[in-house]
Amino acid sequence: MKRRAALKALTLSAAIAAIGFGSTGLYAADKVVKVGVLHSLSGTMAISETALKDMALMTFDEINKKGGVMGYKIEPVVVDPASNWPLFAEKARQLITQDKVAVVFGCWTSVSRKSVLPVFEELNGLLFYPVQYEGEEISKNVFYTGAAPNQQAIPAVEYLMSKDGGGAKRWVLLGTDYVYPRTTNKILRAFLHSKGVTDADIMEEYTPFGHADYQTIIAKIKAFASEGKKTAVVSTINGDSNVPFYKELGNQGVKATDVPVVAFSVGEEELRGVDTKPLVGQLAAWNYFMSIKNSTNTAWKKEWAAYAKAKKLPTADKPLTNDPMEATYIGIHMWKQAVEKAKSFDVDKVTAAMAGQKFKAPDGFTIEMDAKNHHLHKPVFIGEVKADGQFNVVWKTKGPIKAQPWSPYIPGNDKKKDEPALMAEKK
Amino acid sequence: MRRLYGPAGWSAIGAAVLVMAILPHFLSSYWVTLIGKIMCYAIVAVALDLIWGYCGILSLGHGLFFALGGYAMGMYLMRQIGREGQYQSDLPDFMVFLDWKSFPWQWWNSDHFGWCALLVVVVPGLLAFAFGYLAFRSRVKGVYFSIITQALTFAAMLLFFRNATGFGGNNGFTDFKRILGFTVTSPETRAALFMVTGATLLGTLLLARWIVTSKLGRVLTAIRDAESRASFCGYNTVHYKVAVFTLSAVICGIAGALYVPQVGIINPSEMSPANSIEIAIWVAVGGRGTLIGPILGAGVVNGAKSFFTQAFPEYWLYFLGAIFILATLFLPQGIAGLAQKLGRGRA
Amino acid sequence: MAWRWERAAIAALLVCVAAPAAAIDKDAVAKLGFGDSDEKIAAMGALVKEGDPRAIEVLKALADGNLQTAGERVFIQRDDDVLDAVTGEKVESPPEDRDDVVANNRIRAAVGDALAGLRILSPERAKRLAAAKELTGGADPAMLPLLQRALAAEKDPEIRSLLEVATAAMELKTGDKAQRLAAIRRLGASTSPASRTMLAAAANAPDADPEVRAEATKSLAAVEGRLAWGERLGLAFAGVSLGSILLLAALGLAITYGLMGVINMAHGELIMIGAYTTYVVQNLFRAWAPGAFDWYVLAAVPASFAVSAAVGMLLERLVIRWLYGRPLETLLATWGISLVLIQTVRTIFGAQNVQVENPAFMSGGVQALSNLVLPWNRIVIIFFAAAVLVAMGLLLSRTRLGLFVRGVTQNRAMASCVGVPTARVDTYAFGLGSGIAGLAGCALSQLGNVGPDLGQGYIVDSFMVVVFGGVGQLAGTVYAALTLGFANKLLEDWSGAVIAKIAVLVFIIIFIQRRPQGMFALKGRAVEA
Amino acid sequence: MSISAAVASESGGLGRVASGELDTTHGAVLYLEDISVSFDGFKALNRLSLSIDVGELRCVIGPNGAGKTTMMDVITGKTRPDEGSAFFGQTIDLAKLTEAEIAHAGIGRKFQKPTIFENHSAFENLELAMKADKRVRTTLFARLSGADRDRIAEMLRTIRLADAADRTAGLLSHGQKQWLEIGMLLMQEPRLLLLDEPVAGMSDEETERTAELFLSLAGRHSLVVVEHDMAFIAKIARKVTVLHEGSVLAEGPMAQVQADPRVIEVYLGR
Repeated sequence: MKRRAALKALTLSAAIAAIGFGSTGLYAADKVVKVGVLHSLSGTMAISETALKDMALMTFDEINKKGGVMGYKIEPVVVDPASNWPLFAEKARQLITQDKVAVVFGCWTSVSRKSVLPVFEELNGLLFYPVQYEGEEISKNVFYTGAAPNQQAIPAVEYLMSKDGGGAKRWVLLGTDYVYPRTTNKILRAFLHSKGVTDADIMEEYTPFGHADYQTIIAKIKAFASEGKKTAVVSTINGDSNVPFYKELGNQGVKATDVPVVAFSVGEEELRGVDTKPLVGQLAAWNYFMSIKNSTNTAWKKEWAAYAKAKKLPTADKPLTNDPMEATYIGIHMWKQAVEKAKSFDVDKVTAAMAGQKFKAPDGFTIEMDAKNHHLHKPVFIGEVKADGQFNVVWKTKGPIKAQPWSPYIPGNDKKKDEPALMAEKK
Repeated sequence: MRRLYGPAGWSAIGAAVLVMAILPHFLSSYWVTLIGKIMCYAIVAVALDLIWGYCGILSLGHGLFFALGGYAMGMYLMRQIGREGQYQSDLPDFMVFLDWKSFPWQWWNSDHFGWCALLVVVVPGLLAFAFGYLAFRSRVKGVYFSIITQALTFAAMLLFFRNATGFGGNNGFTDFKRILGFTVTSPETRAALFMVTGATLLGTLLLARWIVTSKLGRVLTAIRDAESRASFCGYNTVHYKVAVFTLSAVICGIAGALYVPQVGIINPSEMSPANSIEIAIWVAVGGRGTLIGPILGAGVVNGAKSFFTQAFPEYWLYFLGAIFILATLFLPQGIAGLAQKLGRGRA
Repeated sequence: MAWRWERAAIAALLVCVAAPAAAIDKDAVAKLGFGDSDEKIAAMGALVKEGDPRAIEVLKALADGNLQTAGERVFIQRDDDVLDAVTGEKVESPPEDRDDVVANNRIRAAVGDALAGLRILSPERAKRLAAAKELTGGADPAMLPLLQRALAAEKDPEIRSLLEVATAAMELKTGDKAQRLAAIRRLGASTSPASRTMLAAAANAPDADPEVRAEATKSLAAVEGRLAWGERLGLAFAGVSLGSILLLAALGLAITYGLMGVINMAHGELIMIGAYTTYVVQNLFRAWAPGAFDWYVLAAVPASFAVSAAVGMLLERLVIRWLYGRPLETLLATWGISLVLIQTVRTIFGAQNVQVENPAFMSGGVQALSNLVLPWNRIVIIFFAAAVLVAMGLLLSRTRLGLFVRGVTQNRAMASCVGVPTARVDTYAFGLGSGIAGLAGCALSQLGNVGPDLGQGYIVDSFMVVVFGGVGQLAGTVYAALTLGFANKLLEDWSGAVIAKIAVLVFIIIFIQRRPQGMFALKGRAVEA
Repeated sequence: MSISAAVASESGGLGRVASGELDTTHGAVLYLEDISVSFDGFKALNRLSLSIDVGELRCVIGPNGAGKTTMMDVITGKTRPDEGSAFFGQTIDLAKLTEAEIAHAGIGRKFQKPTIFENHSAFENLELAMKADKRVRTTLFARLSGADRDRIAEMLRTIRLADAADRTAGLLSHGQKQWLEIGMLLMQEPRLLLLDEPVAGMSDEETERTAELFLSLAGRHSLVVVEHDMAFIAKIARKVTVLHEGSVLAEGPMAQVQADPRVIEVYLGR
């Protein structure tokens, strides 16, 4: 029954489009498929999410230029959930039930994802979530194109323990006080224990949202670092607080060679607001860096710069790409491939077709959607900040590694199945 | 002298009841949840109007009472998930991540609907009573009161952000499955919640109407207009203010409790000062000191928000901002007061 | 390995005398270019051994990420031209596909040490000092003999003390028991956090013999005693700094709200506008006067004042003007205004943060104590806040405008009777408050991120400060800002940032219950309201 | 709701004071003894002592800043004295009561600037002022009895607002507002009325009537009238108290006080 609904929706939207876009002769039958973009364009998260919205639109243009999806022209439906979590749920419902979109690309914070998740499961919608997160979740209605902890946090810590990383023995786990940092740090603590680090050598510190004064914290870190062993800081500070944190770090003369700081939510975009000269050598772990050298990435960056200029985006003078943008780009393309494989926009068919999709990504690898767990196999890069705000890749995995949404470092996860619990079969 | 409502009023209410009963069966789940949500907001707006419009106390902390009610209900809904969470544990998932082995004290008895329903009323009530009593006794008035209520809700928000507080940190509660054994997502449950909300809204309206038309209502207005005269007349203004403030908070709590199962999430952002200010704005736009006004206000502002965020995602804030500015400038009496407003000059 | 460094040093000495510009070890350079970290570090040693000044150049190039490879060859990028790393000659038409040689922290640290090793004997004091500082971080024990020689040769007391720590550190690692005890005592006399690190290590080393450990523990206590002071002072400074920021953020509000009674919810956005103005001014300087870039701040101060003031006056004329005497409605209107302002900025500058760079004289910090660095930008802002405060005080107490403002705010009707142009005074007063908010924005841009939501983070705090200090009491605002700054920092040190913030808010709430008129309540004859 | 119940029980205090009979066995309704109040150094009241007899009509005069209003604030509990004691009758220590309780005990006050409930009709103003159990819950359920309506109607006639009963008080003339306020005081059936410049802004004719009203009230109530309008004082005055710099300068019949050189000095000396 769902399927018929979907198809009806399709013909309907196609009809509407036929009226709307009668003139564009590009598409034989002017067939149109609506897709939703659910990113905050206002409120606190706009800082990060606006770029993803633009990237999604760029990718749609690109696909449409190449003849669309199965000959259907993509018609984006952009809404602004305004960093307001209940509004996310409302908008998701609207996209699926009112606009009848075939798929939704969106969300950044875990709470926004958790807020829309029940909606997608109830209405059997399809969501592509492009941001690294704490794991501990697999939904049959969601594809996670960002990193799970084992594709970001753990390798970063391993690197810092290695000789090249400086052989850190003491650890400061610093984060904004909410779920992603707490969970990540919990996983890391378990991991560190497994490597024989004692609790005495781990300091965990949290700051409130939008914290802007890091004097005390950095003083604490300096004191902690001067107590015997090589110390490294693992930062899960939330986007907005990073600028004051790094400015303070630089001005207090904490050098990466003494106390390296590795961050999981600081990329090119976040550093846009910072003078990076004092931060040279500080690290970040991602599955993509703008500075990666390969033809795909070069082409992609060119495309983005051109798009930004064409659309007169405010950031056009300094167009940046980053990991979540890449994840968005990959997600959209994989969806396209899956649709074409399934020869249908039907959610269940597309979901099935997603398994094992491959795509040559800007990170230089041909990455693959896991056959079961809805997460991508991604390569991991460790980058060191350069004076120009870009990253030097100082370490990378040999190839893509499989995501472990259920971290083995959380008790009880060993029992969990590495695929969606098909609980949404109620109706 | 003053009846609760004239025949016209009553028939309107009757009509409303009818619509409430029929509507949900014809609307898509989107509209049902959206309207349900807005009705919850409308209840809050009426509650705020009761103290602001009639007693001249502007609370910028009503989002807190709303959220507290929501959390109380949320606890129950979390318990109703049972073992269907990601971890098939009796504990809610977030407790499992933090590997807590048992429920913290706040969760005592939270698997009983009755208990949570009690909390919905008592927690906001007690907080409002204690806070109000202290504040009014020491004659904290006007803007001062507004600002410390803002501080209160802000502090509460930070507190609830902490995972250690035991309410799921900034993710709050979500992914509810059942309420009183019924599936939250089933159309029937939705319809039921919708009707209950509608009924509560009407109930609130009538209660408020009854209060403001009673002598109590006149005393409240008297306190608003000339507090010291009122106390020289022998009215203990502190008690009056505390009573109405508490009542208003309780109503907010109930609204919150109805809100959570319909939107499917409760988290600390409901306590952010911005949300509480918005509540005040619904009332102002709709018309202070009228009871229908705030309902209109909540409807118009949220309706506009839902529409604009869809139609003009890039520019909707301009529209919303403009509405607020123009409403305060040209409709001091709000939409409801528009009629009388005509012809009167600026203050 | 030890001999390597000695030779290096001697060679380096020779170099300083007469530098024959010659090609350097080809394979070493190749290793630098293509080897893994271990090979690179080995190669470094080899190059240093040759002691050629060009070795220094190559190493610096490596550390700064200017070393590049193409095919088999290694190049140095210097500004626009490309040199051959081996010969040092300029390369005409270098290959386009040059890859940067990646230097990670470990390499950078090693290069730092190596260069320091070469420079420690340099005739220039500055270079030696820098090198000595570098080395106290705990360098390769192999350098010990070199350092001892340097120490013997060194006259300058400051450098000597640094070197003593450095040598002591190494002896602690390598020397025999007697040396180690001596080393420990010397470290005990120093004040550097580095020596604390090493003593701690020694004190907790399981294998070391009890005597050494006892000694280490003793010295450690001594050092920590001295360091504790640095930490206390640091805390105090942090308090003052936060206080000064709160003060700046709240001063403008103290006028618009405190004196004029406008609940200005757009105050935060006026701050934000000030910050963006600073950003624009910065960009203008970068574009038109890159030479004078460091001084853009001086231009930004008046600019941000002017812009925010202008916006403020505009708002006053268009909106707030009509709402006097209806404070709670100004709240709603200004809230609407703030939404519009935020979105406007978002549309113009984008939702992302923009980069405001500290000018050279405001970046970095001053080493007040061995373990206490006071960042320049914070120091500057403290003085800036004081200056703004004084200026505002004078403006209000000495000038005609100030007189009018006070007159109007005390008794509007009477003021207008005696011929004060109240309407214009309102506009100016509001402009003044907004302008000061702009200044705050200019200051904040030097500390944190500049984005559309900048103001939202400060609005609540600002109101807390004004109310806590007592509305209409400028002095109160000052005391409130400092008190809250200190309270926040003390609590934060003791209970963590989140609890600290909550505690401060609760404290304010309770305080207002006790003294509804704020810290500086003026008791007055009860007047009928 | 448990809460409003709590409030109600809280407010039990009011009822008690209200019901307590005023003990005026020694003939005096109000004693002020050595009252001092100072605001940031400035002594508004300086060891002020004063006593008002039952049924007396006392006029209090004095230059601005003499402490007249502050005295009233002290009596009505708006300001707490730094030193000294204020007793209502023999037993009720005003320093211990809230404004509302004092009002219940039987002291009514009229402010310099007429303060009435602008958005209520004249009728409602009186209704609100009328002596009754003024606790929250009882107020919620309160209904006007026939008798109450008659009393209000009568009062409206007394203060000559019968035809303006349903007019919004805010729209009344200044004089009418003054009268309405006086009416509200009387509805409280106070033992003692404090009247701060009652005839300010009244037409001569209204002033005339006010004088008559006060004279008629004296005896049933005790009145303390603060006024600048000497003509008015002369009309009604029996005993006059002159305040100066926070304490009593002179006291006695009008003629005597007017003759008093110190008083003349105070009024004309500067």
